[in-house]
Amino acid sequence: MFRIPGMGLAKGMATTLIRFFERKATVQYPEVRQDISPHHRGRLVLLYDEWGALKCETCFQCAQACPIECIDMGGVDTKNRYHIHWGPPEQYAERREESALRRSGRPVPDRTFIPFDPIDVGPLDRILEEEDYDPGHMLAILEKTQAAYGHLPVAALKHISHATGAWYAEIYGTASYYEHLRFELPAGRRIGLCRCPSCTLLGGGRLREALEAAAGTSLPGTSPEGALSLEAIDCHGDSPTEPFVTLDGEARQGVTPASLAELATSLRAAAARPGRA
Amino acid sequence: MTVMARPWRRLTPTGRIAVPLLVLLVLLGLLGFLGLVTGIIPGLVDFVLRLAGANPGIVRFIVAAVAVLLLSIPIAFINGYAELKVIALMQSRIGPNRVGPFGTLQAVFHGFKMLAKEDFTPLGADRPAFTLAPVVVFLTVVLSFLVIPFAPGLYGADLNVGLLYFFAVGGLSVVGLLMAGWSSFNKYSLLGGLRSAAQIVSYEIPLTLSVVGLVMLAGTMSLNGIVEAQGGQFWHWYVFQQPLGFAIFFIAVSAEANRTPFDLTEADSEIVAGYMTEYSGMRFGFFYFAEYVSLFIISALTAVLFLGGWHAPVDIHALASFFGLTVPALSIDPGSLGVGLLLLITLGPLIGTLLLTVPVALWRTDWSIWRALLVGFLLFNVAVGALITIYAYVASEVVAGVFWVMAKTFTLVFVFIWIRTTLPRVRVDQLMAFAWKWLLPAALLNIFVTAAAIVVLS
Amino acid sequence: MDARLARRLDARFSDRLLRPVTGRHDETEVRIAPSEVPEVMRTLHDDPEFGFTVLADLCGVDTGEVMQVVYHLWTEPAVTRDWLRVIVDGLDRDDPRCPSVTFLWKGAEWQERETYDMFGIVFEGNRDLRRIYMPPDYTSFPLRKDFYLADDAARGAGEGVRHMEQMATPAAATRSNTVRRAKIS
Amino acid sequence: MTQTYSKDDPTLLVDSPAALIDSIQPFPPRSEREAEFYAVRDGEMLINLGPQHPSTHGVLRVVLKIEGEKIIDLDPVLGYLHRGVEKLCENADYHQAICYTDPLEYISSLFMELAPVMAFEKLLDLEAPRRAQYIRVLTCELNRVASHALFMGWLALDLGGLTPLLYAFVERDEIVEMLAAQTGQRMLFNYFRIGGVNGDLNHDFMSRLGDWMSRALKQVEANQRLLNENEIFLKRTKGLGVVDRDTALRLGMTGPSLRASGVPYDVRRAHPYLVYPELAFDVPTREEGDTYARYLIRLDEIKQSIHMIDQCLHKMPDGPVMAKIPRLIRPRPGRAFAAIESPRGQYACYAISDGTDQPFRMHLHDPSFVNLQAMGVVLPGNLIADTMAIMASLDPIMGGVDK
Repeated sequence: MFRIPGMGLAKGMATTLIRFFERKATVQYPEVRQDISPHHRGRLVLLYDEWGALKCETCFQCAQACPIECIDMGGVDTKNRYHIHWGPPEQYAERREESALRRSGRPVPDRTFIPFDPIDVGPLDRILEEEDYDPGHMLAILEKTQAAYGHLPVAALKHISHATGAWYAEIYGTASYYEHLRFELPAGRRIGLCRCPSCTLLGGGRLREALEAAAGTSLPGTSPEGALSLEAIDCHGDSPTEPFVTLDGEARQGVTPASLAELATSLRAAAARPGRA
Repeated sequence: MTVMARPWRRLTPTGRIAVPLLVLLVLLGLLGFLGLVTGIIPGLVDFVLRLAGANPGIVRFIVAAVAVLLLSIPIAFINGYAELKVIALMQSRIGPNRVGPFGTLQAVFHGFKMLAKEDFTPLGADRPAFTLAPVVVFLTVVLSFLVIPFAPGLYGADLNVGLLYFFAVGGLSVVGLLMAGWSSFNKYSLLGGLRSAAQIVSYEIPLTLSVVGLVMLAGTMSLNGIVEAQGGQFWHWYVFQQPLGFAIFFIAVSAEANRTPFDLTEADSEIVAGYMTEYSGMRFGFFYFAEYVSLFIISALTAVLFLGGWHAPVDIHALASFFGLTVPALSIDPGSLGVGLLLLITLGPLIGTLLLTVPVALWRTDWSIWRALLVGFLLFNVAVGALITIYAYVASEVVAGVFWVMAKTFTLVFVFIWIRTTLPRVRVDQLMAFAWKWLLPAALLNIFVTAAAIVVLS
Repeated sequence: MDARLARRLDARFSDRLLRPVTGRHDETEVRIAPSEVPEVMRTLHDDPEFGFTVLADLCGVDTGEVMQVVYHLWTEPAVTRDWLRVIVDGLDRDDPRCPSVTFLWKGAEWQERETYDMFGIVFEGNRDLRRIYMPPDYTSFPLRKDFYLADDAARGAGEGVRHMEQMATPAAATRSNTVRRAKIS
Repeated sequence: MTQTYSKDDPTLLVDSPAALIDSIQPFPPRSEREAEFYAVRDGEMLINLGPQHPSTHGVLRVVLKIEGEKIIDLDPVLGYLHRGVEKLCENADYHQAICYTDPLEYISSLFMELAPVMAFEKLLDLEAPRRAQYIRVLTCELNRVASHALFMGWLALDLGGLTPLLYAFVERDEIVEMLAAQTGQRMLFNYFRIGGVNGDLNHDFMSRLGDWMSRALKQVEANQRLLNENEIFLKRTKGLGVVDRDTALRLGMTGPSLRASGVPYDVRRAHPYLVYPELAFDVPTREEGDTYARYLIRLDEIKQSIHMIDQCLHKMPDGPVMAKIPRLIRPRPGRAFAAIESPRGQYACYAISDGTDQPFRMHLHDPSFVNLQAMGVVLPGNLIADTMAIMASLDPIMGGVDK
């Protein structure tokens, strides 16, 4: 059909002009709300039955069925004895395959779950009891566990996670953040050097450089051949006059950078030539 | 010096600006005090006054330049807000309504936001061209303000080649766009720059030719003269005598200012943001600013050339004389009131506010009396304001002129924004073909017809 | 399974089929060896008796022992209501090779690229056989059954330093010994 | 990499310009096509229609070889949105697999659920109750209308028109709000189950549907009035990116793009599934095969869909909406292929089960993945501005292309 050239443009312009005066489709959001239907499943909401009881018995079906593992559930049994917890793998510090197996709901042989050697939980329970199972005192718990076991075994971290309810990944994060906490038992002789500000001002920095040069590794680490391991310890302020240095746990006084370096080299040499003091 | 040099290197950029300024301020203060005491400054002042009195031209130029720069800022903000709001309303959206009453300060805060944003220069860009490009674009747009007559006496400079000056300055903006496109070391902006050069150059010719017919009618190139030539009733305006010229001019000038459907240069769906891609912070602000001011300029120019500048659509005096009546020259001499003036000033506001509070209270019974009073007072102020503007409109020709120029310009701004909402973008080769194959012959035809008409009629 | 189509397929390709024509619901299945792909596909495409002009789908399958390439075809002017599934069986896992069908359908080019990217099946005759989804320097083929995505952290800088990031393939816990599965033919 | 102090902020160390600007050496060409593409003669320039570009409908990167503004050759680079859905489905059980396929073509995600659900039902030799099939067709056609309305908005936006997109969103929002009332979600519905649907039609949905049906085409009419006869829109789309009949077939294109080239192939008519045989609808086809034809085809399809929704409402039988299925789905070993007509073409799911509760292999064939190849054939010779129009008319959804 014959169309005047400008007709299409004019019709378009007419539409927009009409719309200029018509009612608008958008609403003033905070004051006026869109009428979202009650069936909207946008928010995960725990439902209550007519007696006000929670319609959820922590059967974990939803957490298990969720493909992207975004549902994290925790519940205490009726007699408030144990804390049941189900969540994404990072809370269990698991690998992807292990979590897939755990979540698949199939019977899985136990040895797939414990890739670490068990420990005696007695001392750990006493520490947790002292700290009142409070995740807020995590650093204190970890330091006492290291004092009791020499290092932070994985089983201990998992037990702390179960007892205090903090995420395993967070506990692992806290532990790996502090230099004086270590995951594996230190090998050979141990030289500890405190790095708090007062010790550093008293000359701890020079001591540390000399020690690291002699030991061939950074402070919290073990020398290449494993004879000597350096620890970052904390003097808790009880050596006000000079930097706090320990050898295998006992404090040493009057230590100078030269003497410390000489001590480190001698220990490494001693280890290299067994039998001679 | 080493004592001074070392801290200077550690100063942050803002520090490097603030510290010298502080030092300068202190020195000026001292100098000012000394000058006043020894009487040198008063001597200087009256020397300058005598100089200014001697040659008014320079004073006029300085005032015009300052006025133009100051005037362009609010206009850009008004146009910015108009574009945001009108496009929104046409797209059945509510548009900005949070910043300032009804969202009017939205564009203003856009400007301030630009100031706050980091002004980043891409690594490969050659710095001088990259920095100067927005300045060139902005200046060319603001310069064309000087020529536009806002009222019978109110214009920057009445050049007898006003129209030619406008097109020359318009052509300069291509230099700015090319500099921006070429110097920002980005393939998209390179394309944007080249497209803008091609587009503006090829639309310059139909633009100039479309106005030749008008110049023939008006006999002069100075915009002032053209507006005077369009005196009388609205059918004397050139839009009715030059319809084809008006159409070509409208299309060509919208292409000149890169308005849709010809906004190829910063076509955001094709070449990201054209020549503006690499710009950020206040430099991008300048481009943004220039775009809105050029929107105002092209509408003002169209209003001046084709819609009879400051002339009112209906000339009351001519109409009255047609019917044999005379419009009384309204002249009120406040002094004649004497004591009444005193009463008017003191009691007027009181009575006015009370008079206006009653209807408000009746209309909104749930409001407290204080609120009604406040609204009444506001209404009273609006009423007084309206009275004053009407009186000014009637009394002085300049106010009436400015009112009509602004009214026509902002209707045209609305039309340009309306076009931008509706029409899609034209492709580059179609753009060129349209200019050379359609607009140019039409412009020539228009000139020929006008010339023939002049010869026949005179 | 469209009996008429099955009879015609049997008549035409009886010698080339590795297995009699089977089918289920609205799919008819045919199995051929990789070497016969060009002729079988050309006859299916050009011969007016079949006229399978639409290549609905092309994908790779790793059945654990052997690799397969599966084509789903359909006739545009509706000759049969069924989908025809042509399975190219018997590609060995180390160097799976299969002739390309881009000479018939240019649209198969990207699907073959995807199959190569996911399974490592090389399609001879495809001019543009390179990875389509994975980054160019990716070495392994993700959808193969022997693909094991070690924990990224394990390959990180601290690999082996801390016990939790040691590269430990859960030998004890692979799916094979925990789930009874049927062998895929 | 030498470092100098940045001029803008003297306290900042910045890599020196020289190191950053020399172009990164491309990988050695991995195929002859790539070698031929990356050999740039003089006068030509490689430009990235980059992954971050305003009009690539998601994350698609196309390396264009241009001469001035004309495109000579192009090499699409995919994989920016690749989430490995097929690998994930192999580690998830049958219920979870449906959740993974939802975000493939996120504009019409009900279709993305339909194909896997039908494939699994074939594996289980299961038939959904008739009312569930009717509800499936009803909700799918609603989703198609919403998707096509949005398509027209995107096409106009890529050509520079700002307003049609807003009108398209008004129409789409109404439909999506209605589907939210029924399925519970606005975009990734997760409403279809193996053996039926999640819930029966509720009153809220029916009232909104009735209200919408009364003015079904109003917004789309506005779009049409704005664009159909618009001279600039016509000049920018008519005769652009023509795909003739047999190239379309050779490319394996399906859906509205194929029907715009004159091939009346529609999976709903060629391979009737669900209750489509009982609904009367015709398959609109056009011969020109250019961008404008692809635009008009989708308008006609919206009208057909509305007609079908009307019929579904009248013929809706009573009965259950969910078949009786075992709690743990363990189909016996076998293979199943289910193809449906999604708004962009033929979307198919090929599932192989090995008797366990996790699919052994699940291949998803996405229409946009195949339709996008038409770009390689059609684009060379056009201008950069046309790439937007042609890509918009093919309407690819990068979620489906990159799977």
